[in-house]
Amino acid sequence: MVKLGVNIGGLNLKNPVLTASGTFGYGEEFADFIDLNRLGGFVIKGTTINHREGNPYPRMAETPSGMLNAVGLQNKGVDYFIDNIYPRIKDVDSHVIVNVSGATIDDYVAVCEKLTPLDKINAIEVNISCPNVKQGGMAFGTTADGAAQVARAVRKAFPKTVIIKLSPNVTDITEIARAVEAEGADAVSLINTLLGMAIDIERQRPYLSTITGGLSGPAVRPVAVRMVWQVAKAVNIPVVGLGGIMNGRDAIEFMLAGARAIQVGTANFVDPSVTMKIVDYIEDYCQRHGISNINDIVGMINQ
Amino acid sequence: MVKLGVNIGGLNLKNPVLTASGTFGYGEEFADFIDLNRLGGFVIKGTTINHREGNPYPRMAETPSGMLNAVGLQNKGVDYFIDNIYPRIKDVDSHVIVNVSGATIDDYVAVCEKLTPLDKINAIEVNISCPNVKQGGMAFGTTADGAAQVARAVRKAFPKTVIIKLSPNVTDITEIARAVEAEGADAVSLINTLLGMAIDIERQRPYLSTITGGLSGPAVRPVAVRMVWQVAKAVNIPVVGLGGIMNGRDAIEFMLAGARAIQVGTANFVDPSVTMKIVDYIEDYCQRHGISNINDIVGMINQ
Amino acid sequence: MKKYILDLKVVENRRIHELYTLLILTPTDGTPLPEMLPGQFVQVAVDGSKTTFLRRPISINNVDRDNNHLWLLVRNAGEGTRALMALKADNNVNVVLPMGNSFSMPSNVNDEILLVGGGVGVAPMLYWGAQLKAKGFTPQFLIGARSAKDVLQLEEFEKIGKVYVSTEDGTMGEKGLVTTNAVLASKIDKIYCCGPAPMMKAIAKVAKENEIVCEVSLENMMACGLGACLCCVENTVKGNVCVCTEGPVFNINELTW
Amino acid sequence: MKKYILDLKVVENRRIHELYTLLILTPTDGTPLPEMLPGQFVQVAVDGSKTTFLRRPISINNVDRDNNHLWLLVRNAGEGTRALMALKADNNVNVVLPMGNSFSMPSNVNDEILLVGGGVGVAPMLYWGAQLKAKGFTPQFLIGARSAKDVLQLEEFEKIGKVYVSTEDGTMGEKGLVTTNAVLASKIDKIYCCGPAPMMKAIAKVAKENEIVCEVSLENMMACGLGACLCCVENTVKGNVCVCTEGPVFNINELTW
Repeated sequence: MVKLGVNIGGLNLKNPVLTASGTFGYGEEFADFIDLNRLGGFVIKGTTINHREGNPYPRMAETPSGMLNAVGLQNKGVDYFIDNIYPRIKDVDSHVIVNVSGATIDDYVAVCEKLTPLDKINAIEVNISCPNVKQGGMAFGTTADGAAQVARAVRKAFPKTVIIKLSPNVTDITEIARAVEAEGADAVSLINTLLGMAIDIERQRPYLSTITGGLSGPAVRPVAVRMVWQVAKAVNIPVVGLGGIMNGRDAIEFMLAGARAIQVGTANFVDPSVTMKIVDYIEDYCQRHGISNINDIVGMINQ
Repeated sequence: MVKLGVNIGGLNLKNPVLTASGTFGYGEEFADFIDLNRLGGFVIKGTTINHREGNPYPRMAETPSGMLNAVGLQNKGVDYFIDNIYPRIKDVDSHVIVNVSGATIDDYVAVCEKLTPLDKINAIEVNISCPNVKQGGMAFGTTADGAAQVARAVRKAFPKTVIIKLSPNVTDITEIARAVEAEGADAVSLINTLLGMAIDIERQRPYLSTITGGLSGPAVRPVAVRMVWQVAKAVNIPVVGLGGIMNGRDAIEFMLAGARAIQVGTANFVDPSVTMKIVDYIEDYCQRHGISNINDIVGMINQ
Repeated sequence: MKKYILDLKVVENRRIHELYTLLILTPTDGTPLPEMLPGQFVQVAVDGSKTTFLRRPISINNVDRDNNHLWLLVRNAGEGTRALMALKADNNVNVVLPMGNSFSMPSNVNDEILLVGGGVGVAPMLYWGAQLKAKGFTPQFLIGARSAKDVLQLEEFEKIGKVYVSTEDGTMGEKGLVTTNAVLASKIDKIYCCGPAPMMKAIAKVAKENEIVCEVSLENMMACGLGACLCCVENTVKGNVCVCTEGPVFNINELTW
Repeated sequence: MKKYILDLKVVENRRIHELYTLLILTPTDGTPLPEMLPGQFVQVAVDGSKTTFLRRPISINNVDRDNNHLWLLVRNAGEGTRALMALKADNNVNVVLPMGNSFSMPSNVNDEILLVGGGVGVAPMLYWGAQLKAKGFTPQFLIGARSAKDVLQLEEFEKIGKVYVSTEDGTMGEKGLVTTNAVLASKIDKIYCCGPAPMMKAIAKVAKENEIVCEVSLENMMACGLGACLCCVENTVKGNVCVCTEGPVFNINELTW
């Protein structure tokens, strides 16, 4: 028996496989394909204090081994989540992590305060790296000061596990990671999407209504693995790795680089059952390599 | 007849198609496949003041729609180039642009001074963004101050066209571009490779001897197009676009985003004749769209 | 409705047009195809294309229960669909199905029902027409195309009901766009429409002017097809909603056209 | 030597082993294959694999001039080569050829010449053996494999010269590694070797100890195959050199083994 449990800043996950915010809805959308109870946890989509319509269509463009999106945090607001979604998903035997977004520090705090009383929500992921909103979002995530401000505020406002989701669109991601660690963040997750763009050359205009959008998918994986490796060496808090994980091999790659847990994002679009295959692969990999505890492979390439 | 000529900081190119440094050797390697005289120009590989052995093997890993490399500026030094390579390529009816690299400002200056007397070398591309060398390289390219220092020095040392090659591994590439423009750079080229990493999960070690390397190929194209678009709006000097251009469509995409010329890099490995196809495609595209001068499409999506 | 991930085998790839092919698929393991409603679509995985990453949403053209066959009409719309068009008999494809909502059943069997399809937009109308006929309705069809050769599956439609055709060059039926076809001047109670956006908007205008109930099937670009990614949204009177789950079928009154 | 980019058609995909296939190719336009030397390789474009981006370097196994056929022995080494193994007769592949240097011709027809191949490393030895024989030499072969079933193209080699075999499990020839094969105790003037790095290094050691001239063919990972990318370098007595242009064949005295 391989021990697959990992601890992310106080949160005990039955296995290291999470889903990435914005790629898994509220989990329910995937219930026909997978057993949600077999996930380490799932991160539900970016939640803001107020309802947001998001950006106009078109919001998506396919690129080589990837996709650009510019959803812009469309969601019905935290109250709608609490009243309508939470009751439906609160009995899942897995962790539900809410991704929290805001345009101002006060917004982040307000959402945190509303989430704190919910028994099932034992962790939040704080999005300081959304490339698709004008205010807040990535603006906070591209300077150590901005990131620290958000981390400090949510640390006070949410007494349970705080994971800060980092932007890759920076010169030195370790600086941002250290800044949020210093403010008491329990963990960091990375990477959010790379800012990208694609043009329809026949119509001579960008594919996205917002011109630029966030690049995800296996195309970005080498960048994500590199940043996870850098950050894992730079901080003492756990690192949750994501960015182009398509299968179990990729999940292991992130863990060897230093991720204690991983998130599956865009791959859910391609194969809605992929998370179960990844859980199985990880167990099989450990058995094949004589590893009795998954924690033993975290950061193994540095040994 | 479509006018395909473009001017890059004083350098008149017969068409906008260049090749990227480090992907085209000294041009001769491709002479069996293409007519070098039909290129706008070609950028020869990173040249340093002294011979460099580069990094140990393995230096390459394939990734989804891309590849990582960690060559580390292997070259025989500028004197060897001048004595042995230059005489063989100086009669080509196309522009030869030398990519100049250095670990110190003095290194850059020394190479520039040696290249200045060469009649055929009317432009240099200054590499302040190589991710695969310990000193210099990307260190200069990730701060506006560092980039400005190099630009200032080479501007004094080389009286002909100076193109500065920018690193994408930064928070704000427009800041770097403006800094080198202010120091008198004639043009900028972007993007160099994204810093990435890949791990052999069965051997539990990185594929590259240097752990991290530079990611190129179509995977990075959305990031490159975005940065070209940002920089073209931010500076008044011409922008040379590169990053994952695989075919004529991709070349047009960069030009619509604001590039006045483009470089073909990794695609040369996949199809050694691809540059000729791109030249043909660009002409055909202009005819199809009723464009009589290629310069008219530069930055067209902003109109 | 429960969704499934199935491996289907290509029974036949029937190249019915230069730009269109009819893929006839059946489960590799022989199990009966799950319930699927007219107007729904499937998400087809694409192998063999370096540039295609996401699944391709394809309308359900027909479900042939007698043979346990799923029909997909595929248009050459890029590298992904070209890879699908290149499939050969006995190749396997992985499909997620069924996705989205469906056309709403008319209440009165005496209603005059017109199914309008343009280009590959005829695809859902075949399955929907067959279902309507089976339920005792008398659907009529209006097909728009550039030229006679572009009128797809005409024989199949004629088996179900009366077919009106408009071609831009007049080589079949009336010359002109579907919106000027004489059938639209007759009494119609309900229109179902699928085709290029300009055509659907023009039909919606006709329907509104004549107070005809009208449903259209949208083809916004999609990633997940499951309502998770929020990429395929249409701006409706309720705000941005996912075409993949709230649609693809919308009553025109829900849209902001 | 001039290099060409050619479209070749698959004449036959002969699956000779669970992990190896023999692709027999011919130019689609019927023109004669260009000059190619033993030890050279070709760069094969890979379609139909989402994860494969670069060409795959494959040794020239044989050039059958009578039939204008190029033989490539392909080993299942990952997704790229798997896509090549899945090619079917009449499929086309795009190939750049010929790449790299070649084995050097021995000077004396009476030299005792041993060609050593391990695994897919036997590939270049077939073409080289045939050329040597044609020039009046008497090449002998030493083939190493895990088991009898893994000894590739034995019949082809036996047509050219005497074949010695070492298998790890002893199911054919001598039991053990090639380095312990009795033939190495006989008088040998020149060894040509291709196979896994540990095998080549072991053979190089034997050659050095016995002062036998020895050339090995390296298989470093490559991108361009043209000497442009500098990825496939081997550390030699001259420093880092490209295996794709300065090699793949090296005299062991040039290497730092």
